[in-house]
This record gives sequence, C-alpha cells and structure tokens, in this order.
Amino acid sequence: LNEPLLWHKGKKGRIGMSIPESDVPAAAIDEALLGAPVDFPDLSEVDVVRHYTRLSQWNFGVDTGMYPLGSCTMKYNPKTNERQAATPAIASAHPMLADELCQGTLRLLHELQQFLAIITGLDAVSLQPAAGAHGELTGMLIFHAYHRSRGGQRHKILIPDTAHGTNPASAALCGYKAVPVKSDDQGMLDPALVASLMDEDTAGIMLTNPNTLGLFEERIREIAEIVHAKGGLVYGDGANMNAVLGVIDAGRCGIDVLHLNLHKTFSTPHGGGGPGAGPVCVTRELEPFLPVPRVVKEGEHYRLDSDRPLSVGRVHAFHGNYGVLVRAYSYILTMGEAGLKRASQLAVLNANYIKEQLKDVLHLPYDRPCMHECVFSDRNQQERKITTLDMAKRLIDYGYHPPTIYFPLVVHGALMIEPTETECKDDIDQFIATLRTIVREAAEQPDLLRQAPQRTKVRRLDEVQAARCPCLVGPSDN
Amino acid sequence: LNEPLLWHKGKKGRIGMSIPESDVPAAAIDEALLGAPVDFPDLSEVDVVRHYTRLSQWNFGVDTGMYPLGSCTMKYNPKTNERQAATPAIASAHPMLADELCQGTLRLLHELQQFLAIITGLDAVSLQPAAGAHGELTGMLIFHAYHRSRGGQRHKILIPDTAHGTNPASAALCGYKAVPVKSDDQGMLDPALVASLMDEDTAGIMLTNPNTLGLFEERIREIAEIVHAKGGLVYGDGANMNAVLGVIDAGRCGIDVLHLNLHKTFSTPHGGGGPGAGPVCVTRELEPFLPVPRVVKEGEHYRLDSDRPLSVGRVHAFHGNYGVLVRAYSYILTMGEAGLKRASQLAVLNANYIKEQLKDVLHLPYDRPCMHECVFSDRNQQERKITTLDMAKRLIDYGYHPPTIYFPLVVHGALMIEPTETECKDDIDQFIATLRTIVREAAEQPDLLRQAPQRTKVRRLDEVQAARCPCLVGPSDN
Amino acid sequence: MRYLPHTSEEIGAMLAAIGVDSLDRLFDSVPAECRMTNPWNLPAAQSEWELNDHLRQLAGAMRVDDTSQLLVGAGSYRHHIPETVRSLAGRSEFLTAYTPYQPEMAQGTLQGIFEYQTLTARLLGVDVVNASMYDGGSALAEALLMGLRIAKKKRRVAMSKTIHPHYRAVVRAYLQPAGFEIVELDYQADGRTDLSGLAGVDDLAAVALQSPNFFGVIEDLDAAGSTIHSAGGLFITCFTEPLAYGLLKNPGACGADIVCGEGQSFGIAPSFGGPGLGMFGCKEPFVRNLPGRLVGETKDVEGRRGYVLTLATREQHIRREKATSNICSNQGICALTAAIYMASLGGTGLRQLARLNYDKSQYLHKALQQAGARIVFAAPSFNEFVVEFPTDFRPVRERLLARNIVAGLELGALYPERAGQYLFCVTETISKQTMDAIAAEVRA
Amino acid sequence: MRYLPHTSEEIGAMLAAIGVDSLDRLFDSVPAECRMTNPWNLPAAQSEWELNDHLRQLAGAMRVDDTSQLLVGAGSYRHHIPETVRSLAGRSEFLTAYTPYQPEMAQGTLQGIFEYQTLTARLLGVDVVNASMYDGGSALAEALLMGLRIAKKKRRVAMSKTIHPHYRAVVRAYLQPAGFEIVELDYQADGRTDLSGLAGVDDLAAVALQSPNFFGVIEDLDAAGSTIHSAGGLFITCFTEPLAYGLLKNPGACGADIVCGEGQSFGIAPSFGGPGLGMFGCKEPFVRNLPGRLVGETKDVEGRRGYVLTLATREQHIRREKATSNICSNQGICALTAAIYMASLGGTGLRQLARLNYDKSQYLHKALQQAGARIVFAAPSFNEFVVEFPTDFRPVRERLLARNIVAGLELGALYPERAGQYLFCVTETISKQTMDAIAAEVRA
Repeated sequence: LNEPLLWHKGKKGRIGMSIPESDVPAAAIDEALLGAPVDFPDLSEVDVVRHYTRLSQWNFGVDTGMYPLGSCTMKYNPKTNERQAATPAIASAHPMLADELCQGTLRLLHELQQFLAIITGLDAVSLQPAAGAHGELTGMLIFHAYHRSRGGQRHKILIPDTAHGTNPASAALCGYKAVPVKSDDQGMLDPALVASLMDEDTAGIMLTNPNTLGLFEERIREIAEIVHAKGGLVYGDGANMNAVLGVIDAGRCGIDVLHLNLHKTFSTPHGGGGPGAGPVCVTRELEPFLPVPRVVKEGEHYRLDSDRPLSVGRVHAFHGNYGVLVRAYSYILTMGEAGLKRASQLAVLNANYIKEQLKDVLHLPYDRPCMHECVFSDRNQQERKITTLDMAKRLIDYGYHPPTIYFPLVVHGALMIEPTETECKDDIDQFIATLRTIVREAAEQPDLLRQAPQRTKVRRLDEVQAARCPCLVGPSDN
Repeated sequence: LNEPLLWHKGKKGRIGMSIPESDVPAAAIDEALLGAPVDFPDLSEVDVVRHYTRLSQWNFGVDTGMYPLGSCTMKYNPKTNERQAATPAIASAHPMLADELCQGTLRLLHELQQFLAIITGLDAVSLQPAAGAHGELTGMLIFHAYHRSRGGQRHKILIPDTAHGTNPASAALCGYKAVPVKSDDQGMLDPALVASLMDEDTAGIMLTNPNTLGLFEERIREIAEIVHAKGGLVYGDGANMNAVLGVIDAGRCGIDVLHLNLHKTFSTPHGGGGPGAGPVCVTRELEPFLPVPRVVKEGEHYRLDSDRPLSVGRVHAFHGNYGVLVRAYSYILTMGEAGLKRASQLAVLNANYIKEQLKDVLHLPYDRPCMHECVFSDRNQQERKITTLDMAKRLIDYGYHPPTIYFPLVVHGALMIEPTETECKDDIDQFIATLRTIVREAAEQPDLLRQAPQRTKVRRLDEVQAARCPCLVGPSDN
Repeated sequence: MRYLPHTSEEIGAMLAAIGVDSLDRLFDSVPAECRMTNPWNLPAAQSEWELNDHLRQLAGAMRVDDTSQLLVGAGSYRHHIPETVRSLAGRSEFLTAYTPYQPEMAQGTLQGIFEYQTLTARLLGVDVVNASMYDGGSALAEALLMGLRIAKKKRRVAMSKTIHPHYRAVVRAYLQPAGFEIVELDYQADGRTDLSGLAGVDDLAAVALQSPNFFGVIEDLDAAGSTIHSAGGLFITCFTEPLAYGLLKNPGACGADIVCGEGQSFGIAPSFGGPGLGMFGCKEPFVRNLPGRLVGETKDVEGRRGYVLTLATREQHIRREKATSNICSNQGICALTAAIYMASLGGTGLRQLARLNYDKSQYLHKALQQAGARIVFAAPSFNEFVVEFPTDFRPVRERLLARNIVAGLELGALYPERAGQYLFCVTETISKQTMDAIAAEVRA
Repeated sequence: MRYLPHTSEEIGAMLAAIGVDSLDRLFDSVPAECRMTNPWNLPAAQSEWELNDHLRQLAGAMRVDDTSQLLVGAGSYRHHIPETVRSLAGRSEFLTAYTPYQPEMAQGTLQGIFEYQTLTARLLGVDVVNASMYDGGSALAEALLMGLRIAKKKRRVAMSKTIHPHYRAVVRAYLQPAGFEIVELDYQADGRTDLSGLAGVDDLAAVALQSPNFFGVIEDLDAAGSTIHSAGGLFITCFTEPLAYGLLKNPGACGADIVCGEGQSFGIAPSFGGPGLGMFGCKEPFVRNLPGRLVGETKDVEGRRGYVLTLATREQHIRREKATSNICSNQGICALTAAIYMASLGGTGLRQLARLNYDKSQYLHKALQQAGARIVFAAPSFNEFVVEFPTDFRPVRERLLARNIVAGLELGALYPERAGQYLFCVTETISKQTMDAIAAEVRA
C-alpha cells in the first residue's frame, strides 16, 4: 500500500489535535511582525494516525527481527526503559530550575556517572555529549584544553585505520591534523610504528578498542606508554564496549579519555538515527577539563557546579540527552554487575560462533578470535561478480536487516556482522543457514542477488541521482 | 515473513519477564496437591516481543485503513481514550473495596449512566452488560422480570427479520419463543402485521432501529403503541445508534429497553473481537428491574446499592467492562453535545454519498434514503458468476477491509457498507473509485476477483475443512 | 473537531451529490414524534488537556490506588504486569481490528487466539478452549447452561456455596428465567464443599465447584469428580485465580468435564473489575456444545497454514433461531494479553511465580497466627485464606489503611455466618516488610 | 535474565563449535595487564517492579513536576503533547530502527524525515533543512562553523548577547580550540541587539542573532539582515521557540542565510533538557556546506518514488579525512516526533496555537503591570518577557511555589546586570486563573 506525502493529504480547516479554547482576550499585535500563514497541510487525527502507522509498516527495527549491523550494536531495547523515561515527573522536568526543585533528576545523573566510571575503570564522567561523535569531539576538546593548560599546544593526532570513521573529523574540529596509522596484517596496531610517528607536536592517539575489525588491540598498554612518554594522551573510542564489559579496565589499558555509546552498549533505542548519548569518561587527572556543569553530591543534596576554570565549557545547551540517560540507567539497574558481564560474554560467543560457521564459505580476512563482531569480505564471490551489496540486499528478501557493508575501509568489500547477545542460538543458526543459502545462490543463480530486494516497498534506489540533483524538500505550493 | 507458533520457539530455561526474588522462606506443600509442570514454551523477552510484533503485522485495524464493516461501526478509536483508561489509579482499582475507598471510579460510573440516559432519552441505565448481546440478554431478563412482577409470564416474542442476529438467541435464554416478523418490500415493519401477531402471551417486540438494512423504522411509535396495548414491551436494539444521536428520543419512540454498543457508537476499540460494552437503558417504570448493584449519589458521596428486590440480579461478576466504560466516558466528554450530534450527521452523510455514487453499478435492493449504512447486493454480478465474497476479497488486494457480507439475511448476497463519520471525503472517493474498478474487473477479468486476495499473508482459507475436522489447539507434546 | 474530518466545502459537495440541501434533510425519514426535542445539557466538550486534568481529579478521589499495598483478591488479583505485555497488546493493529471475519487480513489476531486456546488448554488440562467469554461469572453461567444442553432433559444443577458469591448471582440471573433449578451445596468446617447432599438429588445435569474456592481453599477435586460423576452429573469447575494451576493439579487432570473461570490474573489490569477474561474449555466430546467463538487451524488455497473462526454453525449468524448461545463476541484483546503474559512467563516462570504466591501467602498465614489470629479453614489454600482475629480488627485495619495497606476483605456482607472474618490475599506484589507490618499492627 | 536468551546447553554447543572450552577463553586475546580486576559493587540487579518503585522514588524527589504550573521557558518549553504523537512516535518500527542505511527497509523513517525537512523548511522560510542536529546549542555552533567554511579564509564571527547564554557557551567551546574569534554584540535598552558595533569589525564571516531572543524579545530581523550583509557577513539566526513562527515573520523571509534552533517545543517532552531537536536549514546555494544528514527523493529501479540518505560525500563515512563535520547521527525519533506534531497542528492550528501563546503572554504582561511590576524591555515579545518587581520578588515566588506555581526564572546568574529581574514564559498550558493568582500574590 502506498501512502501519499503529508501535503498531498488533508483539507484546509481540518485539525489533528486539541487546541485549548482561549480564556483571555485577544491582544493587539504590530502587523509588521506578522508572517504569512505557514503552509502546513491540515489533517484530522485519523489522517495523522494512519499516515504514520503506514509509514511505520515500511520500517524494520530490532523488534521486527535480527539486525546484525556491525559496529551499531542493535541489541534488544527493553520496553521498561521506555516506561521509566516517560515517568511524568522526569519527562516534564525543566532543565533551568534551581537544584532544590529537581533533586530526583540530579540524583539520577550523579548515580549514572558513578556507574559508568566503575564500569570503564576510569574516574570521572560527563553525560553531556549527545552522541558518540559528540563524545569524540568532547574528548578532543579535553585533549586541547589539557595541552593548553600545560602551556604548549600540539597540532597532530595519530588515528589508526581501524578507528571509527568520525574520529578524524572530530579531531579536525580542534585543529588537529590526523596522522593515519596503518594496522598490520593481523589487523593490529604495531607499537613500533606508533613510536615512529609519535612526537611532541602530537596531541596523542585516538584508537578504537576492540577495533573496527572486531579485534582486541593486544598491545594497547605498550602503545599508551609510548604516547604518554611523549606527553600525549590516549583516546579510546568505546563504541565497541559491548564486547568487553567487566573484561577490560580502560584505566589499566592506559586510556585517558573514553566515550561510551549508550545507544549501543546500554540498550537505548536508535530511533531511526538518534538520539544517542556519548558520555565521556576520563582519568582523575583530566577531570578538571570535563564540560560544565558538573553534578556534585554534598551530603544527601545534589548540586550543579559550573565553577571549573579549566573546563572545556559546554557542549550541549543542557544536560545532554537526558531521556536517553534514563534508559541506560534503567538498563544498568536491571542487568546488574553479573548481567552486564554476561552480556559481553554472550555477545562475543555469538560473534565467534557465526565466524566459525561461515568462514568456510565467506572469505575471512583476519582469521583469529574476534570480539563482538566479525568481518568477512566478498572475495569468494568476486568471480561471479557478486558484491557485498548484492548479498546484503538478498538478505532483505529473507527478512533480515543486512550487516554493515564496506566498513571498515581496511577490508575491501567488508561484511561486518554483529549479532549482539540478545539473539538466541536458534535465530543465529537460521541466519547462518540463510547466508549459506545466499552464498550458494551467488554461485548458482547470481541474478537472484543482483535483483534483490524484491519484496520491499521499493527496490534498489538510485542514490547517484539523489545526490546529483538533490531533492531535499517537497514542492512548496501544493 | 512467517512466524512459528509459540511452542515452536523458545528453549527450556529462558524467561520473558521479571519474577521477584523471594523474600520469604519456601513453605511446605502437600505433594498430592501438586500438578505436573505446565507445558508452556520458555521464551526470552525479545522472543516474545518479536513474536507479537510480527503477528500484529498480519492484522488490519482502523489505524491501518478504511474498515467499512457495516453494522460494526468501525470509527476511529481515539488515542486519548487509551490514556485515560490506563490512568494508574483507575486501571489498578479493585472492584471489591468499600465505596469510600473508590469514589473516583464510582463517580465515573454514575456520570456515564446519566450521560447515556440523556443521550437516549430514557431514564435509567445499567453499565453492567459486557457486550451488545449481553445487553440484549439483560433486556430480555428485564422483560421476564417485568412480566413476572405483573403476575403472568409470557412465552413468545416478536422479532423482525431486520433485527440483529443475536436477538432470537438472547430471547431464547429467557425461554421466549421467537416469532419472526417479515419486513415489507420497502424494508419496513408493517404495524398491521405486528398487530396481527401481538397477543397477550407475547412478551413484546425486539427490533433494531435503524434496522439492519440501515433504514429508519418510520412507524415505530405506532408499533410500540400496538405492543403496549397488549401489555407487551418494546426492546430497541441500539447497535445502530451512531446514525441518530440527537435525532431520535428512544422514549418518545415508545422504546422501553434499549442497549448501546459503546464499542460502536462511542468509539471504543474492538480489540479483534472484544471487549465491548452493552449498557442497557430503560424507562423509569423498568428501573427497578435493572441489574444490581446500582450506583447512587447521596450528596457528594457515591454508593453501591444492591437492595433492589425486583432486580434481575447480576449479569457480570463486577461492574461490567469498566475499562471500556472509561473510554466511552472520555469520548463523550471530548465530543460534547454538538460533536456527538455532528458525528451522526456526518455518518449518515457518508453512507448516503456512497449509496448515491455506487448505485448505478451495484444493485441497491432498497433505493431510499439510508441512515449510517447502505446495503447493496451482488445481483448485477451474478451473470458473470461473481459473488459478494469475490468482490469483498478483491477489496483486500486494494488495501481495504471489506464491508460486511451476506448480512442482513433479507438481502441475498448483501454487501453492507458503513463508512462512519471519521472517514473523510477524499478517502471515501477513493473507496468508491476502487469499488467501481472492481465492478469493471468483475465484468472484464472476473478471475482477478475469484483469485483474490493475492497480497495477503495467506490466501482464501478452507473453512469447510476447519469446521469438519476442527483443530482448535496445537499439539501438546512439542 | 479533530475526529471529524469534513470541511464545510466537502459537506456541500456531498449533499449536492446526494441531492439534499442540508444535513438535517438526511433525517427526513424520522417522524417528528420520534425526535429528540430536549437539549442534552452535557458538559461542554473538553480539550485533550482538560480531559487529562479531569481524569487526574477522579484518580485523586481514589483513597486506594496503585501505590497501595493491596491484600484483597476475592476474584480480582493484583499481579505485576510487564511493560512488554502492555506495549504489545496495545499495538493498534491488534487493538483497532474487529472480529476476524476476513481471515486473510487478521492472521495476527487468529494465530494469537489459537495460541491462547492452546496455552489455556494446557494450563487447565482440557482438550479444547474457546476464544474467551465475558468474564468468570458469565462463563460459569454458560458452563451450567452447556451442562444442561448436554444433559438434554434434565432441569437441575448444583453449585457449591464456596463459589464466588457474585458468580452464583450471575448463574441465578441466567438460569432462573428459563426455569432451571439450582441447588446450593454447603461447605464443611475445613472450608471444602460438602458433597454429601448430592446423593438425594435427582435430575441432576451438572455440579459446579470452584478451586481454589472463594475462601482460598483448594477443593479435593479428584474426590469430588468421582462423587459427581456417580451422581450422574457433569463435573464443572471454575476458578478466579488461574495462577494456582501453575502449582496445583489442574481440573482436567482431576476429571472435570467443563472448566471455566476468570483469567484477569494473567497480565490484565483489574480496572475496577473489567474487562476481564472468561476462560472456558472442556473435554473433546463436548466441543460442539461449547458456547462462544473458536479459532481453528486450516490451509489456504496454496496449502499454507492459516487460521479461521470455525464451528460458527453453532452461532447466531447462520441459523439465528437455532443458536445454542447468544454470545457473538469475545474478550479478544484480553485473551491476547493473557497469551502474551503466559508466553512471557513460560512454564518455568509460571511454576516459579505460582510458588512465590504460595510461599508468601503461607508466610502471612504464619505471621498472623503468631500474632494471635486464627486461620479459619484447615484445608490447604493457595494465595488466599480466611482469618479471624482475637479482637475487633476494624481499628487495626483502619490504621493499616492510613499506612496505605489494605488488609483483607470483611466477609459479613457476602457470608453472614462469617461476619468479622477476613479474606486475605497475598500475591508477589506484597513484600515481607508489608506482611511483617500487618502482623505487628495486629499485635499492637 | 529476560534479555539474555542463552541456555547453558546452547552455550556449551556454541563453545564446542568454536573450539573453546569456556566463555572466559573467548577473551584470551585481552592481556592480563588490561583486565578489570576490581569488583564493581554496582547495586544488585533489580526486577522490573523494583525498578518501577525506584523511579517512582526519584520522581517523588522532584519538587516541581508535571502537575506544577510552570512559567519558565528559557530554552525549554512546556506545551501540551497529544497522545497521538506519543503513541505514533513510540511505534517500535520507528523507535528500534537504526539509521536508514538500507533504504529499502527504512522508507518509513526516510519519508518521515523528508516530510520533517519539508515542513520545517516551510516554517523557517529556508530552502533546505537537514535531518536534524543534537540540539539548539550545538546547531548554532555548527551554523557558525558552516559560516566560517563558506567564508573560507575569514576567522571571525559575531553573536548577540541576547542569544541563550548556554548556546553561546557551546559556541565558545566549539570555536575557540580551532582559533576562531568571537565578537559578542551587546543589546539596547529595548532588549534588541545593538548592531552598531559591527561597523568596525573586519574579517567577519557571519553574525548570529536569536529571535525571539533570550529575553523573549522579537528582534528586528529585516533590519539586522541588511546591516549584517552590508558588513559582509552571512546572516545566521537561531531560536529556542519555533512556535513563534506560527505567528511571526520567519527568518528566511527576513533574509537569514542559515537558520537553526531548538525544536523541542514541537511535541517533545522537556526531559530535563534533552533529547531535543536541533533544527537546521539554509538557503539553497549553501546546501553542500550543510552539516548533518539529509534525506532526498529519488526513484527505484522500477521508477517508484523513494527516499535515501544523500550527499553523504560531505560525511565522514566516505572520505574520512575530508569530512566537513563530525556529525554522523541525527535526533531521528525527535525529528519524526516534531513532524507528527506539525502534521497534527496543521497550518491552521499552528497559527491558532501561536496566537494563543501570544495572547496569554500579553495577558500576564498586563496583569503584572497592573500589579505594579515593570516590563523591562519595550520591544515586542512572543511568549516570554522580562519583569522587574517593585519589591523583592523572592518571598512572593516562594509562596507561589507552595501553591505549585513556578513563577519565572531569576536572571542574575546568567546576566549579572539583570539580577533581581525575572524571565517569564506563558504557553497554552497556563490558565488565566494561574496568571490571576500570580498577579494577586504580587499585589499581596
């Protein structure tokens, strides 16, 4: 079923929501201030309900089925988290009120900061960053403020090819020039190479661990020591923390700053693109540089403190994506220590199981134990001119969301599978069987793959056309 | 996508909900009382969520699209009604507590009774019946109690062929033998015929007005006088009240007992089959016979009163489908007097518009102004051996829920369309155009209809097989 | 008005197409003498926000609410309801659908109800279960009517006085007009039904017991079944707390022919008594006498598994004068809710939760005894039991109420012979702390 | 644990397939020196019901809650949110989806965002709008960065002191490390920005104003646009209350080149300040400089209309070292929520609601004046304004708080020169009765 665009529906004069009757007189207004009426379509409530109900039916979410989108950690998003975030006194809380009027929301901030510090092994946390990349930016601002406080600003930063995609741009915002560091043939960082690149004009290193190949950087501590020896700092992109909860201690790894993605490891829903939350965790030494305000506890009272002269300042108008924080807090309290650690174990178990069950038919560029995701490539299918894209699209016809494709860049034609711990063995077995079927189809009926998907509302879309002549808004006079 | 049956999923030992830790010691229990473990599948939370999310995707509701199911009044079910019914203090209210502990829920009952009395033009209301047919039964119990109170029990009841289908069975439960009354060639009841059938062993008449042809029984008052003259009572099936809110006064029509379907006229959702609510409204004379307990208001205090010696007793363990009552109450307060009256006007407008726009292509057995629904037949299509069923199934392929078919029984091959007032002209025009297309297809490509539906999860199902060898539960050892 | 989409231009165009010049003229067929003439004077239409405030005000008038610790069952039970159950059963594709008369676009409802029927049959130990009835009370009345239909000419049924008094009232309302006779069976000192009276009753179509009964007592269903069958009656059992069968031997295993009761405990909010869920099942030979809707499995034209409403010939749609029951709806979304709840619990969780209710109830049992109260009935109970206190309990209960604890239900209004005794219910929602507080207050 | 489906048998079978003998062995690649050794001592895992109680307790610690009458805006606005908006945006197909990287299975999100972009563009009077940014504050920082990119070599921007102080703090945090210079423009006695200082500034890439500004004052954007363009800068405007443009001339019509701000007002709960919605649009020539995601219309292989993420070459996925911004997410569900809200309001409702906010605010304006207070700024305002009271307002405010009314925000912490003055906000949620009560309390 199709559903027209909003502005092809409706009739002037309909209304889709209740507007209170005015209980005050109409006030005068200077005509010069008035705008023309805004051209929104007028719809009834049922028009609106059906429009968005239909739209939703064209979407696929974690509740619909398996979503093994590597690096995105599409685990189950618990319903109770939604309930907690909707608690009326919390959902209606105003961010500009005096501390004594909102002790409940402040307490939650303070406790969540503590939980995240404990979980990462670091000392202090800011919950302000609204997304992973925002956390990275905050981390870079901290690097910058730190070096400034020590008197000498630096201009470069080391970024391995196995780091997350946004890292270079985040660093560039602070004026750092990214210096790429190549991983070795095992997908690992080589301390010797880092040592050769690290110098006193280099602010530090930004690495992702487990890295984007789903592999643990075994020599991270050695690397950290090299960087620290030159006065640099180590940024750990914690987007892949779901693999190593309770296993690694970021502090002991030598990481100075680390961000977490609450919408990955801590089960908050992705919402079709956001909101996420990217708290930043730091060592005690870097705490003074964290964004303000900080929540502090004095006796049983919680207070916002902005008097931090070394702070990088604000990165968000208020306290970050608070509603997302509530969900993560709810998740942590539900899982408890044992549950969180078990989650990582099972996430890694699921990924290794998939890796083992598919590596005879899909090319595995780095054949070694993985963490929570495994990366294949389309090399075995090249001879039939079947690409990763074709296999991904064919998975759609079987009712799966495809894995991440063409990332990480270090693997040509990458197919990056992250099952997460909330998928059960039956479902994983079915997914494996499906991929094996697709591999067979690639050899025997390759057109099935090239023509995929067939069962969706639309088939493959012309992205080149979309970018060449961008049509970003609907026509304005309709 | 398919979704297995629940018991083909899961693994023993999984759990899909939180069970509190026990804070008390385990108690001894007599082994002889213990049952074998119940063979429910063990599922995780995500298993359950995906199972029911997928099942929901195979369903069509009012939120999905137009549902012109005649006689069922599938109007829009407002979301705010759901919110009100979920109000924690109301949803958690216990039905056995003393009146002073639950004044809020009692007040709502009392006010809703008053609203429904005002709206129907009758004097007293019981909210206990849990569905329309339950209301009919309650009405018949009242008939029975009334005649008993007057000393002479009666054994027959008049039921027109244009009355709702459950009427005879409801009457039979009270030992009444249904005497059918044929409608005339205009679809109307003939007072002379009623007069010829009505006698002093007949408890009264059970009629539906507007009747199941969607027509208003114009001579109802005359008929009521005939029935009353012989000591009988008049039952008005108010299932079609959506047509005549603010137009008719049941009391002035001569109706003694009338039930309403809150899940039709008053917008509560049908829930795939229920729960509904079928309040019964009566004249002052019949109030003593209403079910107990009654809610009475004394000063500002509400009280349940069971001391009604003439009452028919209880028809529900508690207060009926209270959660449904809250939704209807919410709807009435939202619509207000003008809104409710307008709703009937627009419901009738929509039905007459469809009737006019289709009567040149579909046979209209009774060509006269209708109320909120219009009844066509498949006579024009018979020559091509296309039935109402075929046309209905073809509508599914176009994204509509079919109208009611083969009802009322007085029309052969009936197609009964009730658009309701919440459908807008654009959508009705599109529906009309679709039916016209189907009529054309019936003439030109009849197999398209016979093979319909094609786009659904399953195609036409073998109902004969289902009834012949009933399979009503899944296998027990799986 | 946000629910009414018509603009005045559209109304004009539609009237013109019909050939009528005003909305009022659409009602010309309604004679003047039938017309509503009084203004209604209903409250003014409220905005969504006024309505929210208004309901908040009604909620505020509830002295007992969701924050109270409630130790009252008596046919309506407060159990925890997972957010998943609310969220899934609230999906509008389920909620805003009608009865699945067009099975091709209602496989969600149909498979859901088929699964409900299956899980409920397993729970109750019967062969078939219908798609649900209005509630436990009307289900029992329908069960007795079914018993009478099966027994053909017999006109008499018996039911225990330990069945919920409201259920018995419903049975009387349903059965008496048609002239059926109802014998009430008294109970023994241990709280179980006294079946000795049955020996002298002839013309007996069916006998109904409730277990756990209204006093919370677990009836000896095995023994009762033999006695009733020997007396020539069908054995009907009902229940108000289906969770009990997570722990106890189910009625089917005890020989019950028809089993019915209230399923509200399974994920459905009490909502002041409704909507609930009439669970209803029977042994296979009686399936065509079963009232209510049934969902059955079948195949489509391509051989795919699918579900339909079936055996509708029993119903009033087809042969209206021959219908065996007037039931033409079910508590659809409530049955689906219960199924989601049962699926969430699983067999393992069901046992665990039932056991927890039992253990907690036994804890209060003992704590009250230690505080000097007497447990009235000696027969075993599940999560409810009757207590007698050494002194007047009313002031204690009032003090507990001030602490937001609702301690039991006084029985005098329902059983005059039990005046001053209280029926307590303990579910998993009641903490040890609350129970200790009650015992302490009794002692004080 | 209900989120973890693995049984121990399954774990055993999977470990065997991997060839490892325990879960711990899966982590052999993590060296001992990197290992977590401390126990965490997190609170014990809570059941769903314990968690509900715990959050209820936190909610109970809020002195101001949803039942309070709140007359504070300052960047976060309490408007009524229809149940439809909550219910539709909460549909799990939207909520649990990721970024629509596979457009064939995400047309719901994509069409929804395309519609959001379109409605927002119409509201703001700009040619293109992106798929949203984190919030109003970071959106302004990104707008200034974008201005600097467009202006190539220029290193200086100016912003008005009437922009939300928190937004200015975010701008400073974003711009200073890269060495950009920020000039702050003071305001006039009437509450509008004083642009006279611009004349002397060179190397100016862009100038940012907020309207209605932090004081609620409507800036003269038409005039400002001319001045700023004459000074050679791009004209950037931001906002915290988009509802204003339902009534007022929009920034695009006043010549703004880039328009950004916070969209929380449109159906999104305040939630202690987030998640909100960074709205962000610009004139057509700047589209390839726009940060953030964009959804564009295209066709599929069969020619059907469809939507995709587009212009991703600006982003970090493709050429990571060349990315113009590090933004790689949007506030997806918040943008969809705002679209549902805008669709529910419609053009007619938008005007009506905006007007209602204006009228109500003007009512309080007058009522306070009559009670002896002074409206500090003479320039027109929308739904916020600054007040000075003849006597110390603190005790009055405390008394109002005891009546659950939060009367304004004291400005001293944010603008020391305005200490003792209060910023009031009046939306449709504030009744005349509340405003009369405030005026009466001021008089008392």
